[in-house]
Amino acid sequence: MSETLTARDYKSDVHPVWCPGCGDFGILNALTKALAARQQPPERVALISGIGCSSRLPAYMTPYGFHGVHGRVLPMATGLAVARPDLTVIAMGGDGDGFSIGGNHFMHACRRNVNMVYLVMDNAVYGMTKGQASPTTQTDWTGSKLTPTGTHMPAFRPLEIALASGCAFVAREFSGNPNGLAQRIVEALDYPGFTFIQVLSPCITYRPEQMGYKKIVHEDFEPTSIRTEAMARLLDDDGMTTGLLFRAPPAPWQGDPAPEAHRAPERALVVGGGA
Amino acid sequence: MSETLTARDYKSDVHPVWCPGCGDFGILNALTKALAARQQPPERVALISGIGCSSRLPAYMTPYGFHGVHGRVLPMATGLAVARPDLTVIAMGGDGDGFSIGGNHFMHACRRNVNMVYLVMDNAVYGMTKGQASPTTQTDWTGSKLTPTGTHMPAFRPLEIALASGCAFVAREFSGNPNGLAQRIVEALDYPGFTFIQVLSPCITYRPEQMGYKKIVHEDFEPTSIRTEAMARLLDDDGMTTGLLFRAPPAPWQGDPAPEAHRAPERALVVGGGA
Amino acid sequence: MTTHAAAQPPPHSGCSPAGTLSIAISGSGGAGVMTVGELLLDAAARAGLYGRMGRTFGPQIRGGEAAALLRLSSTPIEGVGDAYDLLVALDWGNIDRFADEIPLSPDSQVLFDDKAGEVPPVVVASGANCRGLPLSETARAVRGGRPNLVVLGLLAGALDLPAALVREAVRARFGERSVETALAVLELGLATEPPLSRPLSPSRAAGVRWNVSGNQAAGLGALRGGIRFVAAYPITPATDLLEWLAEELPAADGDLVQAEDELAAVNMCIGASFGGVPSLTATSGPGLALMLEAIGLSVASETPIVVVDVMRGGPSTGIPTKSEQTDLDIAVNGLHGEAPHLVLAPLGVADCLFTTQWSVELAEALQAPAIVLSDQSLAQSRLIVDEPPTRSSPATRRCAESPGADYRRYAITDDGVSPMAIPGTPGGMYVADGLTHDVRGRPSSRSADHRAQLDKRRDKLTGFDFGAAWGEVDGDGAAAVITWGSSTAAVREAVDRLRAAGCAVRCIALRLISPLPIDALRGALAGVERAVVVEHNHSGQLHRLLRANADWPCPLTAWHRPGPLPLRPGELVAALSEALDARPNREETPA
Amino acid sequence: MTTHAAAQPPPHSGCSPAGTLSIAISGSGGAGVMTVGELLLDAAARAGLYGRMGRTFGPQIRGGEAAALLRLSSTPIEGVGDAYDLLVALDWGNIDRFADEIPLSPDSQVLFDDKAGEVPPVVVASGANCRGLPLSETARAVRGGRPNLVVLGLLAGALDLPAALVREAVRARFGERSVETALAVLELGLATEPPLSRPLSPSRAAGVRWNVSGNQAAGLGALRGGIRFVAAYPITPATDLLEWLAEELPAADGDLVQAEDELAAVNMCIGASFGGVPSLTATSGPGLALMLEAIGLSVASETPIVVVDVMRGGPSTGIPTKSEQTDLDIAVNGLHGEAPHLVLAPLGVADCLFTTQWSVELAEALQAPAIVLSDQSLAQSRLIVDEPPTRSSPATRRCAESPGADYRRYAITDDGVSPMAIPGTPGGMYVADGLTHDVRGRPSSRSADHRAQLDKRRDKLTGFDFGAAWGEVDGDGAAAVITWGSSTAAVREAVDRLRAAGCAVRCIALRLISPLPIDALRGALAGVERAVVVEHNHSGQLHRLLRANADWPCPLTAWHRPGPLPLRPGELVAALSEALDARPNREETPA
Ligand SMILES: Cc1ncc(C[n+]2csc(CCOP(=O)(O)OP(=O)(O)O)c2C)c(N)n1
Ligand SMILES: Cc1ncc(C[n+]2csc(CCOP(=O)(O)OP(=O)(O)O)c2C)c(N)n1
Ligand code: SF4
Ligand code: SF4
Ligand SMILES: [Mg+2]
Ligand SMILES: [Mg+2]
Repeated sequence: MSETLTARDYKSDVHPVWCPGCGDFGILNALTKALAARQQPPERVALISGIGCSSRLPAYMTPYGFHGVHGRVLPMATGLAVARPDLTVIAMGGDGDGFSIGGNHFMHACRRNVNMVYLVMDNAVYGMTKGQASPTTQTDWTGSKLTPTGTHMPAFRPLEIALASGCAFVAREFSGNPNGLAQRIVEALDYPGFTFIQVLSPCITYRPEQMGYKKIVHEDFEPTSIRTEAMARLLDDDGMTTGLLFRAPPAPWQGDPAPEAHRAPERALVVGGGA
Repeated sequence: MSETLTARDYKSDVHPVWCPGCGDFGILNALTKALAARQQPPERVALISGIGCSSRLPAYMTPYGFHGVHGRVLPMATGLAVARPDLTVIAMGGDGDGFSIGGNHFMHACRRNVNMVYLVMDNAVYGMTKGQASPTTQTDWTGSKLTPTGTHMPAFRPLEIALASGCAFVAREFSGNPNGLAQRIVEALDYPGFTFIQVLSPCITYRPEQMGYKKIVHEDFEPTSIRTEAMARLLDDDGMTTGLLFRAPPAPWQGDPAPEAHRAPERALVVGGGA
Repeated sequence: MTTHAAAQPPPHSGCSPAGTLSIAISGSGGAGVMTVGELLLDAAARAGLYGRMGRTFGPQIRGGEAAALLRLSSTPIEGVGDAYDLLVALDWGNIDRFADEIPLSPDSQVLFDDKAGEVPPVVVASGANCRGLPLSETARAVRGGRPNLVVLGLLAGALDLPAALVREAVRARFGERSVETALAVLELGLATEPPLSRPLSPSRAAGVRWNVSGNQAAGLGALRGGIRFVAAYPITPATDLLEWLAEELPAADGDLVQAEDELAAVNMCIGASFGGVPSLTATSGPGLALMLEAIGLSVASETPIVVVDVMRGGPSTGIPTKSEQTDLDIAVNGLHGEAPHLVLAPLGVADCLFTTQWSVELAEALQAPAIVLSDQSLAQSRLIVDEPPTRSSPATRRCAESPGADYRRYAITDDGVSPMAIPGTPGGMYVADGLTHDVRGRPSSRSADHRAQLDKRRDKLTGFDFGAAWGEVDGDGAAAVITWGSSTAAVREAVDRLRAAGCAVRCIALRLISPLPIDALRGALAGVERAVVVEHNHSGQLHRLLRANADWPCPLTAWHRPGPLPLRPGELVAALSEALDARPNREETPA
Repeated sequence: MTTHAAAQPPPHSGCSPAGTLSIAISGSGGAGVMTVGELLLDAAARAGLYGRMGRTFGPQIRGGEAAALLRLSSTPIEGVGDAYDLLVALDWGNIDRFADEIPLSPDSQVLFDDKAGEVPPVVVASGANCRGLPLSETARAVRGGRPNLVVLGLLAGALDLPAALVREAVRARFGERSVETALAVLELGLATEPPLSRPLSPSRAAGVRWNVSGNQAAGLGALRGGIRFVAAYPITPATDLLEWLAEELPAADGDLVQAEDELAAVNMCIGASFGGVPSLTATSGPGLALMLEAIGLSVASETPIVVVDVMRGGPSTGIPTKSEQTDLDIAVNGLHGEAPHLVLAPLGVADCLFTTQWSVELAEALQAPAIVLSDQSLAQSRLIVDEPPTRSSPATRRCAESPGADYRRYAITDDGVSPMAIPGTPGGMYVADGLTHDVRGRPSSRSADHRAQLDKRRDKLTGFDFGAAWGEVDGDGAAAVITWGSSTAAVREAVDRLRAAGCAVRCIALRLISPLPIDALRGALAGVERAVVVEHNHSGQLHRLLRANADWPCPLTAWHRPGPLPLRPGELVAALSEALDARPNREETPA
């Protein structure tokens, strides 16, 4: 494909299972725009996801994709990105997928700093299983039959955890602003290493009150490259601030280097005989 | 047992498998002292652990204990503490157990705030499996054949993660100071909710350089109840500071309250007939 | 009203055996097909009928096409029928998608809203008799009225249900704000001449009836069995069992914790049970896979837990919303090392109560994990049943009441069950361990300790007297069908038909899968010359399990078919006639 | 030197068959027993002998009692012997703990440091001939000298190994700083009159010999098979396989990532393999349990991976340092849903190379996960073997080279294998999925799609031509032994003895466990009237698997015994004589 690629070239003809009005449509749009902006040939892109409404996204685009198991999107993307550093690897999934069952991989992927973009499509609910509380759900949300009097726990703070885990590129965006999100994804694609974008993405079915997000998000993060500053900035954050929060000088993952000299492993086993 | 209990009453006659000089002996001593200080009858105490050298501890004491599977000490202790709030539940294990395979449970146990003490016996190595890097291992440690040129990752920051996850009682101690540790454990036992103590505990076999810890630990944490202050304090910490870092006003886990009125669940199923 | 001439001869008596009627109601999201289905089931129950209702949905998370799948009957029924006597289409939506699931025949009637457009080819091709009705036009007469309640009125008329009971059902369901509108539309439907007449005569049985799903029944069984701690991670189709327990546990002074994942859930249960509190978690295949390591710990440490696996189409993420009996292998053989444990399967929707309750009792009595193999077709179908009897056999764990200095937690006893000291009990302190241990629980790698504990854990299960509840056997003759779990309904209906046709067929439904009740099953097979093992999966998992573990008095052939479509009695009549004929020693599966 | 008179008659020719000798060297941590064991094995190999060495430790993490367990031979050997001809005790430490593992008989000789104190009762009771030697006293003559090298010299003398070769072995091992001391002490040992004489005549075979452990051999097989990505989470006894690969992969331009847990490790492998890079992880039972969900994804998405399970005593944490063939059930049947895949087991230490390499090739060719069932006894024993032949059959994955607009990733092909497009390939873009899917990989819950993909994934395995490598068969006659994996060594030795005693016994060792090579095994059993299935576990897992899946030409009886003690040829001779005698149709296990 030598002509210019447009956002449409990244959209497949599979009809999304999403509810009309779901915030995830905005993320789908932003992602196609970002790839078009980068003119990434679809065959050089791999979209890796877990399980959840949000994780259905890869099927709606034309690049390679893997819809894996619940919570393991980051290990899968890590294996791919380490083995195939020539590809553009974009990992994505829900807040349940990424912060509940997948929370451990999130911390360790931040530390490992393997080159990929990770988008968490955060609706503060388990959409796919019909509306249970997720880690980012507010303590007093009583909308789930599984936790009818609330979660009894403070909400999970993804950006703080990312920073504390050593993540080098930390941002928050809103699916209702697909152009802003697309721009951020482009920056993330350009950054060598693990980049994390929490995307606020309303679930209109199980959290209809999130339709009010568009009135309360505010684009106030000032990017810094000093971890302590970024952390301090978060300590009184309302969770609705968007923008790039933190961007460290790149230091992406490098595995063990190939040795200068190396003898065939068989030789080390030889003992007696023959010689 | 109406007489006064001494530390010795908490020690079993099982001979530890630990290497002579292992830091975990200091933790064993501190724990027996703390329980004696609290005069906790051994039968009302449950020691829950994962798998690793450190996790062998329950067998060396007289209370009830459960030596579970690798990485799942906190869920097990959570189930017990929720179901049996009358017991004193003490969870423990290694840095691999708690921060690598068990890292997700660590974050969510901090959030859940179920009443228990959690001691991570941190030697920055996998002792039991003969010396691989753990999450708290320094980036440039080349002592493991599995990562012969270093871990290629920044070390995990347990106290920051605990704070970011909403842990209400966060401390660091040194196994070489069993009295100080015992005192901190007593405070943790007295605190209603989830309490976390990272205990620096040298592995003399695989990290002999840790014998130098005693020269570099310094008791400099000033307890605060303001999360942002505690977090700020950590941002330039050297990892060797000990003491109580953070203690929030208690707000321990409470599950769903019993309803005022409730009819037998069978009644909701009845339809037609009979009546 | 218009009538589409079908390519096939006109309908006569319908597709169902006398006394039952299968009705599908389909439409797009928001059309209210589930509401009318549930109301019809409720009204029918009030009128003294039995019945069941399942649901099916397209892939949309919400708002896609959907259908309520009902079967009503004069006598108790459990499973689905062969084809639908009646399909009511509120619109044509993506009806194609349901073609497999709503089989129609030239004997079927199809009613549709005459504003819905052309009858789709797939429906025309079935040969069913199709008739357009002015459903939405009728509803429009009431402000805010919706056609689904017109349908309810029409169907009530067709079934000859007392109008007062239908009104009762509507009143019980709608809130104050909407009930008047609903009733007004209902009246319009009731007043319309029914497009067909298929009255079912009500049962004269006097007892209380329940409208219950398998997940509710399992929840109730768990509660009655003594479960007081539940750890939950949502997964289709187990979530509503967990949600039901979340609502009911607090009143019973129990706790439910939503866990961060299945690894946490199962380990929380072990912790609570170690504390003496009977504990349960529920999941489906992918979650069960994650729980196996800890279930092995439950075996080795002899800490009872109950895990309900509500099976769905597999492997991997599979088909989350459809049923398949596909996890028997993993449930029985999925633990590493040699870890004997309990596996049970409910034989029907209501039996989810008995089987779950019994599983709790067995787990507690035997200090072992029990896996309950429910499935989507049991869990999420609603059934009208006579109220099941209550049983007063509370879970009993053999506890060490006043253990002394020589207390040995894992003592070798005659029946393999060792008294368990519950934390809080003075003198009983021990450390439970997944490491191979001696009788005191101390780590040991001595061959004699290892062997003794392996033997003990096996023998306590195989030596236990499970009594008569291991399975249900009926009929006699030289031919037998062996089945398990949700397949039982279709098998029983097929066997009834075979019997009606003069074939003597024995029917054996296994509730206890592990330890396999070898002697009991051998007894049940006495005199049988050929038997076929029927199950709803691709590889014949029970068939392999039976072959693996014992020699049987007769050859066992296998018949099985995977999901997502339910097993239907008609296909089983055909399959069984073939499999049970006189050819000896067939061993290939005809599926 | 003192001689303890044994209660039994004095030793004569030792316990081992002619041409082999079993030697145990025991002592406390730091005594250097492993060093002397390894040096002896090395020197023996240089001298043209074959042999093996295992290790055993007490429970201490470090510094507890330990023993090196050697067997040396004039001809190739694989397994352990029945009893030890010779035990050398550097001190008595906790020798009791090893009583089971180091069987002694009145034919055995025990040499011990005469400073070590009284011979412990357990040794006296064996009836072995015990002799104290001035080991530490001798060593003291050299500054910094240690008795273990005295022992090496004595043993070299007893075996009549050329002193030059022993010196070579010592030189190859010690660093500059300590080699002179070591050699000086060695000379003292060499100069001492050997306390016994048991020369073994060296083999005259000319080829190159290897000193290799099963974990090293498996690592080499993985590399040769084409593995270029490894994800690792440490677990005994798999860790050193991972460590070996960590050292060797970079030179082959491969990557190893230490994962945070096993869930991450296996999913990393799937990701890398999706990218076209053959991938492997290694673990033991508890880790395998955690990997099952993702292995199911590997099946459903048809993304090949290799998982080496180095089995240890089970269930749960079990006995991490001891061997048992205890994970066959979970490896074959542990996935949820119906998820056909490959399971293979190496038949010996060196065969870990062939079997792992072949497993990589099969996984790649069949686009399915392969589980390799190694175990501690293979993985951590060192064996002297003739260099295995290299094989030039690199892993080949059927890739879509220039996929077009109609590319169907999961096309139904004749052999069930569909060309896979590797990311980077224009036109081949698809989404791999664990949801039930159609031929393009798009989610589907249609019955026809589900069935087609279930059939395809089964048939690609069962229809594949595995050739002759499915197992190894030798001998003939009407009696057969069937075995698998590490049990093969002891079975073969027992069968040899039975043959020497005049019994014709066929020996069948299965390398391919799943899909079960039914036809090949039936062929191998042609003419057999009775067969016994021998394995190193508690419940007869292969026996059940064989019964479950096919009818066989003859009845299969079962003989099995759990770990931690290794199977020994002598006990098998007894068991097989009994099991293979003429009584027909025995079905209970005598174990
Ligand atoms: C191992 C496992 N556990 C549970 C599930 C059920 N499940 C599917 S999606 C999901 C959570 C969805 O929430 P989230 O990740 O926030 O995605 P969303 O649907 O909100 O986009 C769960 C629990 C599963 N598929 N696999
Ligand atoms: C599921 C599982 N994976 C891996 C192991 C192997 N294993 C045992 S202990 C351990 C780590 C020990 O490190 P740590 O938790 O730091 O404890 P330490 O020994 O250092 O006290 C590992 C990986 C296991 N037992 N189970
Ligand atoms: S349920 Fe919520 S998250 Fe899922 S598709 Fe619908 S709106 Fe989106
Ligand atoms: S290996 Fe390290 S952590 Fe383990 S017992 Fe020895 S010193 Fe302690
Ligand atoms: Mg979500
Ligand atoms: Mg450690």
